[in-house]
Amino acid sequence: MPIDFPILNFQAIAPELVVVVAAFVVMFMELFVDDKRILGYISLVGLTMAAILNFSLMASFAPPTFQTMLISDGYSLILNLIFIIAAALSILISLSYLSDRELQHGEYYALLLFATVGMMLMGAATDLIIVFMGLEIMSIALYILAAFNRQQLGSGEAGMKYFVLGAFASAFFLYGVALVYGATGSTNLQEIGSWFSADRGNLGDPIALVGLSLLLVGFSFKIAAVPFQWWTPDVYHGAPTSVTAFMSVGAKAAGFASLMRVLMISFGDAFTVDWQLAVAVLAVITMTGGNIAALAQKDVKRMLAYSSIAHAGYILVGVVPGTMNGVQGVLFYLLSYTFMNIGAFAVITVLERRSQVGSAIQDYAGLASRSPLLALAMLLFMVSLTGIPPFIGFWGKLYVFRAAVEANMSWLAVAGMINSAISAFYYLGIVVQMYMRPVATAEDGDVAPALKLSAPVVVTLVVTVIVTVIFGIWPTPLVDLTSLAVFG
Amino acid sequence: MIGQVPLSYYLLLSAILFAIGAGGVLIRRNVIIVLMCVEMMMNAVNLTFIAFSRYLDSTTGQIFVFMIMAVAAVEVAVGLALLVELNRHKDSVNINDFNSLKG
Amino acid sequence: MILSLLIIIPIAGAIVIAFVPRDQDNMIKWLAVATTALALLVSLPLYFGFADGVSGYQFEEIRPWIPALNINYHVGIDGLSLFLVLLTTFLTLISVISSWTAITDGLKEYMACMLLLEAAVIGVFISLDLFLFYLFWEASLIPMALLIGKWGGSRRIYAAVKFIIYTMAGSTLMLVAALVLYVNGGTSDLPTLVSTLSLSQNLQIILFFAFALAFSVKVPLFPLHTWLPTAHVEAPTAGSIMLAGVLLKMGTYSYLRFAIPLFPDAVAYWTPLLVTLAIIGILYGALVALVQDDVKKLVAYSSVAHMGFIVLGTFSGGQQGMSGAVLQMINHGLSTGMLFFMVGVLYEQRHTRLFSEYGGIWVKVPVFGTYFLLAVFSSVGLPGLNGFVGEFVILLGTFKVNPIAAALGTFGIVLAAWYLLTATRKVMMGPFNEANRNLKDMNMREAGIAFVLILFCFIIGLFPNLLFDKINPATAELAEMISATTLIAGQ
Amino acid sequence: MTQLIWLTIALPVLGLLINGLFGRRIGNRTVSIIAPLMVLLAFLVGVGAFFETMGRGGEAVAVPLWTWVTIGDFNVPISLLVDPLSLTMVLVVTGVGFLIHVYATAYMVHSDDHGHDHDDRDFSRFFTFLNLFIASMLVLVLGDNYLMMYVGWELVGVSSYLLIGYWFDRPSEAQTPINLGSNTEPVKLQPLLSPAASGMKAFIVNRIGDVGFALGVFLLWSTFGTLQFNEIFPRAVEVSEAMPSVIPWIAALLFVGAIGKSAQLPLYVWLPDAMAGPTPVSALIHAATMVTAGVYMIVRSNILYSLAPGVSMAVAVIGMATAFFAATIALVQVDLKRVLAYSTVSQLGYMFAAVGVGAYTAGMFHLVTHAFFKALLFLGAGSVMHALHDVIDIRRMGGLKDKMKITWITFWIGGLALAGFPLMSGFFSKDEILAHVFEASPILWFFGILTAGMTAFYTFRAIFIAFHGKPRDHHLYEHAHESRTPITFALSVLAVLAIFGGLLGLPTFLGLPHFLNGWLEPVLYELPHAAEEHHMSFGAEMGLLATSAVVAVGGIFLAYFFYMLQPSIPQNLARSTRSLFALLAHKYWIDELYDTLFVQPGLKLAQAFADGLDKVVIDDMFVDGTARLIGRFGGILSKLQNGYTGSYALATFIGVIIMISYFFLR
Repeated sequence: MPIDFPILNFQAIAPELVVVVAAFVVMFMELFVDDKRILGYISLVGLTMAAILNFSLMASFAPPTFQTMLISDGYSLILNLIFIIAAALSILISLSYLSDRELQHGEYYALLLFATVGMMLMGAATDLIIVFMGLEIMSIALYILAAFNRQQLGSGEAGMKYFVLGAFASAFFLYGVALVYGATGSTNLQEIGSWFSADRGNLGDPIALVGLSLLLVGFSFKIAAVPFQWWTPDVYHGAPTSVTAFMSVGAKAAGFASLMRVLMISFGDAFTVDWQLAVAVLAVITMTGGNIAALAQKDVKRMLAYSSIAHAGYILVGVVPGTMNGVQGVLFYLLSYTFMNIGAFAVITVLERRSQVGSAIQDYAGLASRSPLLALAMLLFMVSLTGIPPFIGFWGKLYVFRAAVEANMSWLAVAGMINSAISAFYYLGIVVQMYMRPVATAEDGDVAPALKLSAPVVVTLVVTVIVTVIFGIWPTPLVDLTSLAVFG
Repeated sequence: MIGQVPLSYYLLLSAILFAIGAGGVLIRRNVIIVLMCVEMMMNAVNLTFIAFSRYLDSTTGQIFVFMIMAVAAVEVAVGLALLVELNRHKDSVNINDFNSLKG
Repeated sequence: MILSLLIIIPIAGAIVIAFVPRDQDNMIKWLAVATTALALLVSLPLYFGFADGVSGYQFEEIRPWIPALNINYHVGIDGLSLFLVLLTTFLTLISVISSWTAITDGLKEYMACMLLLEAAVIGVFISLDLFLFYLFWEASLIPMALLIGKWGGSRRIYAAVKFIIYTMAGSTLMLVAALVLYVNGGTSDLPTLVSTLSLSQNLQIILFFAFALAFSVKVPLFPLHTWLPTAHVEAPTAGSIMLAGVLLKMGTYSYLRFAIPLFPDAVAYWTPLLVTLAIIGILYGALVALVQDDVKKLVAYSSVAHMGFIVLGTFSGGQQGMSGAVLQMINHGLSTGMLFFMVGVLYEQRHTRLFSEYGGIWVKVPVFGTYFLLAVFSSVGLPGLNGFVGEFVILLGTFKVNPIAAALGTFGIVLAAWYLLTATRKVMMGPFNEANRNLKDMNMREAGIAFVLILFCFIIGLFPNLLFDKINPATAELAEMISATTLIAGQ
Repeated sequence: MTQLIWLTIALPVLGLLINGLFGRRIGNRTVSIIAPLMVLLAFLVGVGAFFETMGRGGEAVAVPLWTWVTIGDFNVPISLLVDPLSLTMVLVVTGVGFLIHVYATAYMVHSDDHGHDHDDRDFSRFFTFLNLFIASMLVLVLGDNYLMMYVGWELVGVSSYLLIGYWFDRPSEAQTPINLGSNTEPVKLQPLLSPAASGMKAFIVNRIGDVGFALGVFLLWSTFGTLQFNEIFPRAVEVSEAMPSVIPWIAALLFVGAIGKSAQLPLYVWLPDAMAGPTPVSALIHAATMVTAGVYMIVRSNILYSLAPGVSMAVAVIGMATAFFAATIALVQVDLKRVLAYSTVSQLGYMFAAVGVGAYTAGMFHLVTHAFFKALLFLGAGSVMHALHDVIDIRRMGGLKDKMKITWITFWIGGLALAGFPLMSGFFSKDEILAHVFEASPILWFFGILTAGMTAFYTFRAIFIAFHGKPRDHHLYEHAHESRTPITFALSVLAVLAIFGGLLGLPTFLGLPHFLNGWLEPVLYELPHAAEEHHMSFGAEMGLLATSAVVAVGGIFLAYFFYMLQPSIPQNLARSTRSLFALLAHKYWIDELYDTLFVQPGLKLAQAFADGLDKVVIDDMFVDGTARLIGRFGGILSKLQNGYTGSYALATFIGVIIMISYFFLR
């Protein structure tokens, strides 16, 4: 038997490969570099290269596939972009955040890059095996990152909770994969899809249905949808803020990436109705639960954790219709959320006290007079997260709600809007602190720590603010980008 | 095909194993045992995969099992490392002793 | 291009002010004045270049905005919006000047907020695209909330948060309704939607509600009004002027611009409710105003009553009512703006707005007294001043369709006289309250502002056709739309 | 001059602008020249127009100025109408107005005990307002459409408000109880409202009437599609035939406005309190001109009222009832100005009775003569007040005739005219009214003649108490002095008018010329199929005339008897009918009644709305309540997040079960 030696289409996974290489370089260089921040910059270089490759792939016509396992179509490329941006911005925040807390270790950047690779794989996966692999690569790296601050119990606790619950959920996810595999005989998304469309009656298959439900559980866990969100507040709260920023954006985006591929390709078209209601209900309870619980928070970081749950709910609205416009909306939302949320966390890193887990809301009192520009940036992020125009967050909402309205599910949009109004309460709570209250001086003379803005954080803030504002006023480029991703 | 155990038996067994694992995660408080229970759930999944693989005459399932085993190993490694780390802060392996984050 | 400039100029001014060093108070003030004055100047050609007797939009501008979604930057004005734009540029200048000495802390942010607010409000009045409109509509919230929350009174935070949450909650449905229109019509362009879209009556009724809810909160219509007194009482003077002067008009204007032309078939369905609420607002606002012990709160409730007239006119179903409503928007902006300004003059010196702290001060401050009285007269609808024309025409138009509503509304005028003259009596008349012995009369700046405001009140009162000539074509078209549909429904 | 009639309005406006803007700078002397001068010039313009119109034979001329409001088919110009009716009013307003302006230049300057003059504070403000009133009143009478009439209607209301409240910082004053002798409890009197409160009351009560007027105007427009007099009146008959119920409605609604403005039952309550204003104001606004606007309105709309006989009858009945009712109150008032105020209400009632029975000319006639003699009386009262340092209580006067001759004589003349003493102006006009009323309804006439008697009595009661007899307050008496020339000048001129005003309408049945009949004829519309006029016989006319004369003289004599000859009688009478007396002294408790029925419940309702509905129900329960409720949910959710990984796993597991069940069971 002649051994065939086909040339695998490595081009399709070039960005992923570059990031992997970068991760290895970081690990290797760690041995020789004293100032670990250099590793961060190396990571940035790697991510930049990946981004460039990513863009060059976007320009190609036929989407290259990596066998039947991965595809680098517009969809995955734009998600790659999201992951790369999220990783890059998080690294920028991390540089000073870690130094301040004496956590500057090379593994950090390597793990972050590996997590990024995992996310990228999830976005590009066309086979459940790759989905699972990506998921685990991402998750395991994140478990460790969450627990990265060894000086704090909270960080370790976050890592542990994330790990235990994550593994638990992974098991369900796997079981779901197994059942779907058993029912359809394949783990390839396309094949699963064609198996279903071959005979409509197949969908009644309880094994497949239960499999689907467990897949949903797995993704819901990753995107932090109620009632699988329990880990979220604690983990986001306890993890180092730079990691939280990355997780809240990247892991969520990765979860959505796979979720949508699975739902649209394997269970798409006529079968949409079978999961539509479930996802719709998930969407509503997720946004409502997240928002309402956020109202009660006294800690900004934790509040943003709940807020990220709520945002998962909004994004799910875009998933529900199962249409291309919905996908486009989700992509746009994820992209916009990346900037505004990481921006917000960047502000948190500046105000966070070293000895403390999280960031008390009182510390924000009078920020407008202490640091007008920082306060302004936070104001913009909060307003944008609320969904008030003319900021980028508004367009994300508009986009996903449009998809719901198109699918004759206006009630979803209504629920989303009502939730936006509720969310205004706590987002503005921060604005109120910053702009309307004087600098707090507690009775014990505990004065707010001096503000230290390092250059990378400033860069992060500038980038995120500019994107939030400019693309809020003129969202056209992003709209074009996302429609390119979906419609080619 | 006489002599072949029907698929449903495997599925039932793996379901029971999975349920036992899940129940363990829910009931037990010792982090190590919880970890073991998660492993058990994964192995139940493995069993399902292999059974399906056999009956569908497809190798994909078996490949998947290898992946799962690798991941499970990694998870155990990470999990134990985390536990050790936590033990530095608090002399306990009871999962409910770690509840400083809440609300 | 003029219309876009009106949005750009204030924003540019705000940005420039942001770069001025914090301690350069005078420079900031003058920059703000220069910006608002420039905006006013630029807006003047709108009036003089506006073609009378022509329906349709003028000074239109269409630019691609988000081509992929077929959303365009489409602005333009007609008789409905022309004067509101002018009112905005005018009142912002007044507000900026009126804050000359009142604001010392955070002047930079204050002026920037003021300018951004101006831009947003003008945007609302000129937008001819649903999403563009919504963008400005919501964008106006933040600067206003900051104005209240940072430079307001003791319960300013409560007031600011209430203001913003209430308004947002009100407009939740509006965006969804806009999306429904957009999805059904394939475009968000208002004129296109109005001319091409034909929705079932049931859908129109639902969508009308969604829009009207947002507008009614803004107006505010009873019983959605409770944010207003709180906001007014806490807001700084200029904030109140802007809030009452132009922000409330966003609601009433939008009825005319969006709700009625988009859903003409639904108007007849909702009119009874809206008219009833307007009447309740007129009477209830007046009664509640009557027993307030805080001058500003009184004026705030008077706004509820006055805005009721505007809603009444809007839904009177005839052209007289609608034209009157448009005029009354301007009138209310001028007269209530002036009242708030007058109250602010007192507050700046005495730091209290309680009636019990004043009394008989006309002796001490004759100039102030005269202007205060004129403002009150303008507000109670005294002939010769602006308020009369608006109210009279509204009630006249209403009477033709709904005599009972007109009668009740007319009775509201009695109550208006009651509470405003009570206020006048408590503040200016009666034995002199010694607490005011150091009270100074208005200075040149303040008297100048008051003079200009009252001058416009007189001009409108005596020559309302200067406005009506431009307003009428637009309202005629609207009236035709409604009557056309009622005709069909009647057959 | 006819085309320049707008000057009559523009001149006072110019005056008010000059005095209002620069009054403090140009000094009081200049102010006191400008203000009367403007009115005088306006009067001269009016006189010019009068002669021109006479020359034209009373033909109406419209003087359009500019288009005011145009909206669709609603079109109202600012346009003035020069016709006999409006000119009559213009002449009265500017003529009497000028005299009162002159009077006020002296009246508003106070002399202290040392003979130093003290200008009243804000001297210029007073004249600004007074000029404003003249201009407003002229808008009312000159407008050629109902909207302008309504504009004037409101503007005179506001001028009145401003002038009543001119001394805005004066407090409310207690009144000395009326002593009914040693062993009877004195009748306590309500305190007088402060000027500020009085002004407000006047304005608000007027506005209540204005609601009716406004609705009438709306109905007019809805019916006729126009508000122009010259377009409505010619079509009135035709419209009345097409829609019989509309015209009565219009007439009734407009009359509600008249009730408010002209102080008729039940809205007369503001007028007595309006006496808190300076006396020239009372004379000009609350006696001579503004309060007669309702009469003018009805005469102007005569065709509408002629087409609504039921409403007209109601007008007559309300008028006569008011006349009678107010006269009874006037019988016991102790405040000189209030006596005159109730008498004004009463006389206005006569006018309405007249126009109600279709005697439009008679109504106008009485309007004119009343303007003369009532202005005279008020100015006389003002002169007395001035002399007595603002004391107005007749119980503290007495014997003033020696101190102030001119005032005394002119007051007598005014009193005689008011009482309807034969050959005085009031005699002719009142008699003409009573004759017409008798024709329509003898019952009404009976009340009319009764009122005439009371009028004569209370007028002379005041005169005898104030000017005759012995001084009651010696300190006041000592310092009393005759007023200065501007005051006496105005009094004298008005006295002449009060005597000879009757010449405008001498009894026709005696073959004497009735100027007004001919003069006003062009503005009065004849009904096409009116029943032919049946004139009363000469004897009946003569009888009525004689009755009037007798009653007037009798009333005067009774007053003389009571207060000059037997001063104990009135007190004994009051004591024996104490409850009736108290009822009258308290003005039938009407103010209290309105307060209990309308004002207090209104305020209570408002308070309940403000504190209960608004604060508690709407704001706290619904608005903030919703926020609190959501916040409470947040707390609950937040508690569920208890930090135990085991709980989280369990909750996740439950989620899984639900998820599976949903997919399995669907």
